[in-house]
Amino acid sequence: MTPVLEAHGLVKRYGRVTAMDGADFELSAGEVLAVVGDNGAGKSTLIKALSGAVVPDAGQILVEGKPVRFHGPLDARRYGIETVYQDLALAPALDIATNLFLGRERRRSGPLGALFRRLDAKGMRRDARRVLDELGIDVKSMTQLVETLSGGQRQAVAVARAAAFGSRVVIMDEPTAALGVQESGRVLELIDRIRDRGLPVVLISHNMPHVFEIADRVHVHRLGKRVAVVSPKTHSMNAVVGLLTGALRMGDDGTIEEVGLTTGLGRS
Amino acid sequence: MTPVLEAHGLVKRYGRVTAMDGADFELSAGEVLAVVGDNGAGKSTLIKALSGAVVPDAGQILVEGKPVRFHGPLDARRYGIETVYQDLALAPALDIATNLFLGRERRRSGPLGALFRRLDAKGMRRDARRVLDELGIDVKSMTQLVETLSGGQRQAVAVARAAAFGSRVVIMDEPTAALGVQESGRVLELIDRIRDRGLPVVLISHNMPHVFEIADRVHVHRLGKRVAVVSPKTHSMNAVVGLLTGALRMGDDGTIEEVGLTTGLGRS
Amino acid sequence: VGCTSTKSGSEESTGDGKTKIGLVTKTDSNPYFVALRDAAKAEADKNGAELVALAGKFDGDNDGQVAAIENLVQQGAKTILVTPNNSTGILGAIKKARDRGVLVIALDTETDPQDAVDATIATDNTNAGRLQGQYVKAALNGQPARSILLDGTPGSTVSEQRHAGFVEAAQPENLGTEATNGEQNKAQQATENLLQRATTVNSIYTLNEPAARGAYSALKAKGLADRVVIGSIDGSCDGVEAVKSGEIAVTVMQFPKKMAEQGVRFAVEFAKSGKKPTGFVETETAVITDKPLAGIDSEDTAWGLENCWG
Amino acid sequence: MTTRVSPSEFILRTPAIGPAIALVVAVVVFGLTTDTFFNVDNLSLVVQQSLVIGTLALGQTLVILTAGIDLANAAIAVLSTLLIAKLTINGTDAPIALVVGIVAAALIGAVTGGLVTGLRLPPFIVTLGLLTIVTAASRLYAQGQSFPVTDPTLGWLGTTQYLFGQIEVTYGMAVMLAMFVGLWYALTKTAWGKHVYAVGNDPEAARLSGIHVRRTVLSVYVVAGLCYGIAAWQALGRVPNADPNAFQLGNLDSITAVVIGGTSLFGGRGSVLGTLVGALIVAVLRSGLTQAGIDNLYQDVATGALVIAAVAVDRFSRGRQR
Amino acid sequence: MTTRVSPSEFILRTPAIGPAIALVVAVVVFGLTTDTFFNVDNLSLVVQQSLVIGTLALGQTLVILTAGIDLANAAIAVLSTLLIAKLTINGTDAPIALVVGIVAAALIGAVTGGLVTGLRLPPFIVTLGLLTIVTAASRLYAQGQSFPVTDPTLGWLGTTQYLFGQIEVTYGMAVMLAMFVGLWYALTKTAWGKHVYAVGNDPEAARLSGIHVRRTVLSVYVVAGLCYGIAAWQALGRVPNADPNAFQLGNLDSITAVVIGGTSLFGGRGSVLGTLVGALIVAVLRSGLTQAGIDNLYQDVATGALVIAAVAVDRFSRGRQR
Ligand SMILES: Nc1ncnc2c1ncn2[C@@H]1O[C@H](COP(=O)(O)OP(=O)(O)OP(=O)(O)O)[C@@H](O)[C@H]1O
Ligand SMILES: Nc1ncnc2c1ncn2[C@@H]1O[C@H](COP(=O)(O)OP(=O)(O)OP(=O)(O)O)[C@@H](O)[C@H]1O
Ligand SMILES: OC[C@H]1O[C@](O)(CO)[C@@H](O)[C@@H]1O
Ligand SMILES: [Mg+2]
Ligand SMILES: [Mg+2]
Repeated sequence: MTPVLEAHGLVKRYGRVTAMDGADFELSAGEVLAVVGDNGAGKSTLIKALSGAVVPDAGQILVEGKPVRFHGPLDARRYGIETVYQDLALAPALDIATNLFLGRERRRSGPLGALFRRLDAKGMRRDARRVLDELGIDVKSMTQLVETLSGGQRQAVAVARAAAFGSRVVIMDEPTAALGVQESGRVLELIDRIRDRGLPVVLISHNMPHVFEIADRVHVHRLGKRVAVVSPKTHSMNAVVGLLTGALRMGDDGTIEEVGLTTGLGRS
Repeated sequence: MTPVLEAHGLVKRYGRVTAMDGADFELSAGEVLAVVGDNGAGKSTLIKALSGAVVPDAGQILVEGKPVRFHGPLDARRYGIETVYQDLALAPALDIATNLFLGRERRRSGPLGALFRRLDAKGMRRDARRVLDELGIDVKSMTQLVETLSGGQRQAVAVARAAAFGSRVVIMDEPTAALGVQESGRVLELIDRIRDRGLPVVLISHNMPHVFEIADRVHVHRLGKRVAVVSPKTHSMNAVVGLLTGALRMGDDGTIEEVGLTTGLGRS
Repeated sequence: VGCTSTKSGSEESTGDGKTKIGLVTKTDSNPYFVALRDAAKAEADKNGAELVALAGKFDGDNDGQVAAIENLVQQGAKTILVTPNNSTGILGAIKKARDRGVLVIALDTETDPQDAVDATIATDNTNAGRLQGQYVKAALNGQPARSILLDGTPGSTVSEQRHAGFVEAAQPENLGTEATNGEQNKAQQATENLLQRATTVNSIYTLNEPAARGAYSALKAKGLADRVVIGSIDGSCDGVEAVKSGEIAVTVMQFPKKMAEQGVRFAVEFAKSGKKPTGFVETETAVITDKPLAGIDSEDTAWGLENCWG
Repeated sequence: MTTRVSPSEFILRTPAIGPAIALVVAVVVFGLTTDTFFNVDNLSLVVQQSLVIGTLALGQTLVILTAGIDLANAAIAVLSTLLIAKLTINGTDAPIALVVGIVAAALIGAVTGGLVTGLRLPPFIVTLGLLTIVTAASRLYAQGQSFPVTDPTLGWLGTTQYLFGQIEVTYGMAVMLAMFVGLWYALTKTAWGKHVYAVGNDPEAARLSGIHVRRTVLSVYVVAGLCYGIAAWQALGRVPNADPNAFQLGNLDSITAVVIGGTSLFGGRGSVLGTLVGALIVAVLRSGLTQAGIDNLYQDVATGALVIAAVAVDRFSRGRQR
Repeated sequence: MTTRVSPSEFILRTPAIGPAIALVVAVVVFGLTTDTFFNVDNLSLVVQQSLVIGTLALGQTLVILTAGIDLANAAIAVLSTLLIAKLTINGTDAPIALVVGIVAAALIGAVTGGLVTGLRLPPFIVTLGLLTIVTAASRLYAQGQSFPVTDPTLGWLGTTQYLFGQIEVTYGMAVMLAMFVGLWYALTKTAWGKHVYAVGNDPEAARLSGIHVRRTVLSVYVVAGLCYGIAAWQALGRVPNADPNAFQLGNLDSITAVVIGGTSLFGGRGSVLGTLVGALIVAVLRSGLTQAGIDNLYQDVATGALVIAAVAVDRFSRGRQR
């Protein structure tokens, strides 16, 4: 089966810093793929490339096997790729409901909507309330400005938005970083439900227990590229941590070896 | 022994939202006090009040038993209270070294410094490098602008700053939220070292394993106030989670009871 | 005041051998200076010379005029025609230009002292003010003049001379003087204001027609237009129309085209023979009104419309 | 779920409340200290005096909401008056000339927007450059003349009517009101409006949310250009004479109205209602000080101080919330 | 650890590189297309012509770095020239009059800063109000006069010297250079400078970092006021006449120099070097176009277009990095 979303050899340089250094990526239908890696490994840059927010200097992106070029987030979104960015991408001076539906507002039915393009403000507020309740986030009013929300509340708004609108792929960059125990649990449940709807999910997270609880496969990123893909069923947390720190290495045959041991042997 | 930092009955209202609703707080010398609570419980607001970033509408703050009034972060800092804010409080267009020493720049020795107030840029860069290395954060150059850093790198800068300068109390609002496994570990070690130096640390975190690993006492916050203080030695994670979600309640005698059970009985 | 040229500058000319003449007006928003510029252009074309027209950004922009003169000298203008904003402000730049052998002629406005430039071609501005004053006084039928006086920019000789001429001839009771920079908007505001106090006003002196237009708007808004005699100076076609329709009672026509043409001719002559003109060349004036009064030579607006300058 | 809003929150969330308080204070003070200010026709005059700057300021509000600024707006309106007047004088039907003038203004708006979005240039520089260019173009076009306008269509907005035989209103006021309602609706009730605010508040977040940032900004400059064209029409209604030298301070005046109205120069926060109030405040100050018999230069001093005071009132009325 | 910087990063991190390229392009083009532009004394003149606006723009840069704006700067300088001239005419020693004038400018700066920080008012409104007030004060003070200045101390900055018998320099250039070096040092080598940038970049982060935000902003307005006072001195060196009408567009002109120089109107990013270059670019355009024999109004059109182009060059030279 062709992957839903794949990438080969992505490169992105910022002056002297190389954020992506020939990164590969593959997401299969219906799976939850975790992307893990150290701080600064280039995870966010990778998913920004996949969601059109960053244009890579080199490399190729394919959607269901077909090469695509994303010039902006809108291009990716047209393919049904929906993203929660690590820095959330919310407009602080606008309210929760407006942010949730930003760029995708719903109009009233009837002539008011068709002719006068009037928004269905009430309906959008109602639905915003519903998705936030689902995440167990307690906010007084959907007209509260995002800049007045707590860190976790803000993150919940971003997560709710992606969950509500993704139609082919949902990408989440550390969606639970600011969330409480319960709220994190709800997000994991939500990811589960999205998978049940048949949509694949990309989850970037530093939280290994979460990753191992939910992921079908784990993509390990290090120094700007993918160094391994493992299954949580067959590999331990320690192995994954070893891979992402560089203490372990995955050979071409899929076996994992300690880095110190391979010196001199891995040649030829 | 009088607490190093304490507060009674703090209240802060934003329009209809009551972010603190009579919150109490007590930090003893040399301890690591974890503050836990749901998203929106008012943890950040509490520590903003303790660090002078927010002026409470009512209530009292005491430093080593003496009532104080903080009109701004500088007032708190004069008492040696140093804070990592949840939204980091970094100037994105300035570089790492500048941010680390912002408001506390070091001058050159000799007449260049005394007379011409010339900064010791090299020295500050060197020290910045040192503290970041201690946290295991890999950044190319101390002159990289903060806005070009990854989420975790940014957080590390903020943590490093507080750790380097706190002289009486160090407060950290979710310092590991964006950090990787190893880097989080380093921050916990750092907290340990600060405690070893005799400084008390306030740690806000949603990560229960972290909390239970490091905290001497756990302050549980709920709906704008402190509902319990427990010891990780005597109470389980589940008990703490129960308290912060409201499923459990702590009686005046320190016993924990299920909320459903007490109805009708708790009277008199 | 012949000053032999020492440094280069006047020796140069443009690539195609045309003499370069610079013109620096006060602004290029006042129609008067537009007419002056157009006439100079036409005359330069006729004589195979090249004219570069520059201006300040607003009336009173000494800094802009100084830079304009400097830049013209640099590019090798042999003659600079200038309508100086202010007699003291730009004399340094004029002197520097002359030191480098450039012929500098003042148009429209005298410098103070007059010999700061080689020659001056202008209306006798004191007399123009006097003519305005005489007419206004006569038009008031023996009532003493109670006037508002709308001046130009502070420190400019036109403004001072016209004002002095008017005061001498009309002997007005001064109900208030304001600097208008010769601009309609400022004049309107100034008049609106002065009218707050000057309730007995029966006449308004204006140094030029833009100021007169502003004064009229203010009077009209207060319903005083019929009661007050406005005098002015310039003789633009719009101004003559305003006289015809009774908005202003009289205007003293100037002849900017003649100033420009004469200036360009001097420049061309200088380029050919090196001969510098000197002294004051007066261009004439004409009193334009449709209500001629005894003892005052005047022309009617029909004549005015034939002879107006734009 | 219903959303009830407390009074203090209402103040915080309604950017026009502060300026409105300042306006009421100014009106009351002048009403009490002068005999004439409260005359019905004086009040009407004040409104008429605010029409041109107010209309320019409506366009300016849109631009500022996107974190831009338009220094060329008044110059564009002036060029538009010249076009309209000269075309009419040369025999074009007045309504057609009017449409040409207004469309021309919108086109210049499109050019501005194109430069800002296409080349990603700071709006300040683009519109400053255009200010110089458009002003020069007007002067070249006018050749030192100004053009009286006599056609009734062109002066129509200045036509006075009496409501209840008492209250002097002009069609210009009605047009202004209609524009205000239209823009208020577009900004608060349509997706376009939300996008305008989002783009001004955080352009990167807007981009990541899938908003066509450039298209939105471009559309804002075009709509603003339309406003300037209509301001030209208003100007002909006030003063039936197209003059290349008119409204030289119109750009700053319109920005003043916007800022007094509580809209942030950093974009993303503000309202057209505030702008309307801001334009009225300036007109009230001028008129009130005149009624009080204060001289021009002292009026300037007082206006300067009162403009600052008006904004201070605004800050104070919401400052408590911090 | 040493920090080596690649060329592309250098461009990205040095806000003055883009404008410098634009300046060089402009100079070369005018040098090649006209015979006279490259004359040593013409180049010197261009610098002299940029002194007043350049000095105003240095102060303006500080203000804009804090995310403020100063619309009153030229008006303050003008008032300062009047003070100096009138005091001298009334018998005060010229050096004392000079000091009084400069200190007065700094005091007005302090008032501006006080209003901005004390009442938390937007700088645009405060300085717009002050523009009106200070201009009116100048006119009241001048009573319709302008004041010629003859004292050599007052005109000293305009005095010409020849270096190597060839290159025409004035003391004004030296003063400008000294101011530039001083401000560059203060902004980049001292804590105060870091605070200025931080306050403009993110005032809340600066506050939480323990910077005295208000004190920093206040100090900026005072230093800016000093600059305006020195600009007044420069102005007397250029035009020995104190005139209440002078420099009416000096505020916009100085902002233009700052923005062309690559400093962001949103604060926190920019440099005084850029501003210097920006001021030169404008003077070069004016002079070069004159050398090319272009008339005023067409010059306006060209200047407008070239200002936009200069900034476009800047954007382009760094745009690649995105
Ligand atoms: N605009 C930029 N300019 C310069 N360097 C950049 C820029 N954006 C990212 N980088 C650098 O690229 C590297 C990868 O950043 P990225 O944000 O992708 O890391 P990450 O894996 O998401 O880290 P984290 O877990 O901390 O979020 C980092 O070293 C970062 O400093
Ligand atoms: N400026 C403000 N205006 C209005 N409401 C606010 C403001 N600041 C905070 N709040 C509200 O106060 C409540 C407490 O916020 P706070 O940031 O203290 O929560 P928190 O416990 O830190 O949550 P989190 O774990 O998500 O960071 C939230 O409901 C938030 O929406
Ligand atoms: O502002 C004064 C100027 O105005 C004019 O009268 C033209 O309108 C000129 O003769 C004079 O120099
Ligand atoms: Mg990341
Ligand atoms: Mg928080």
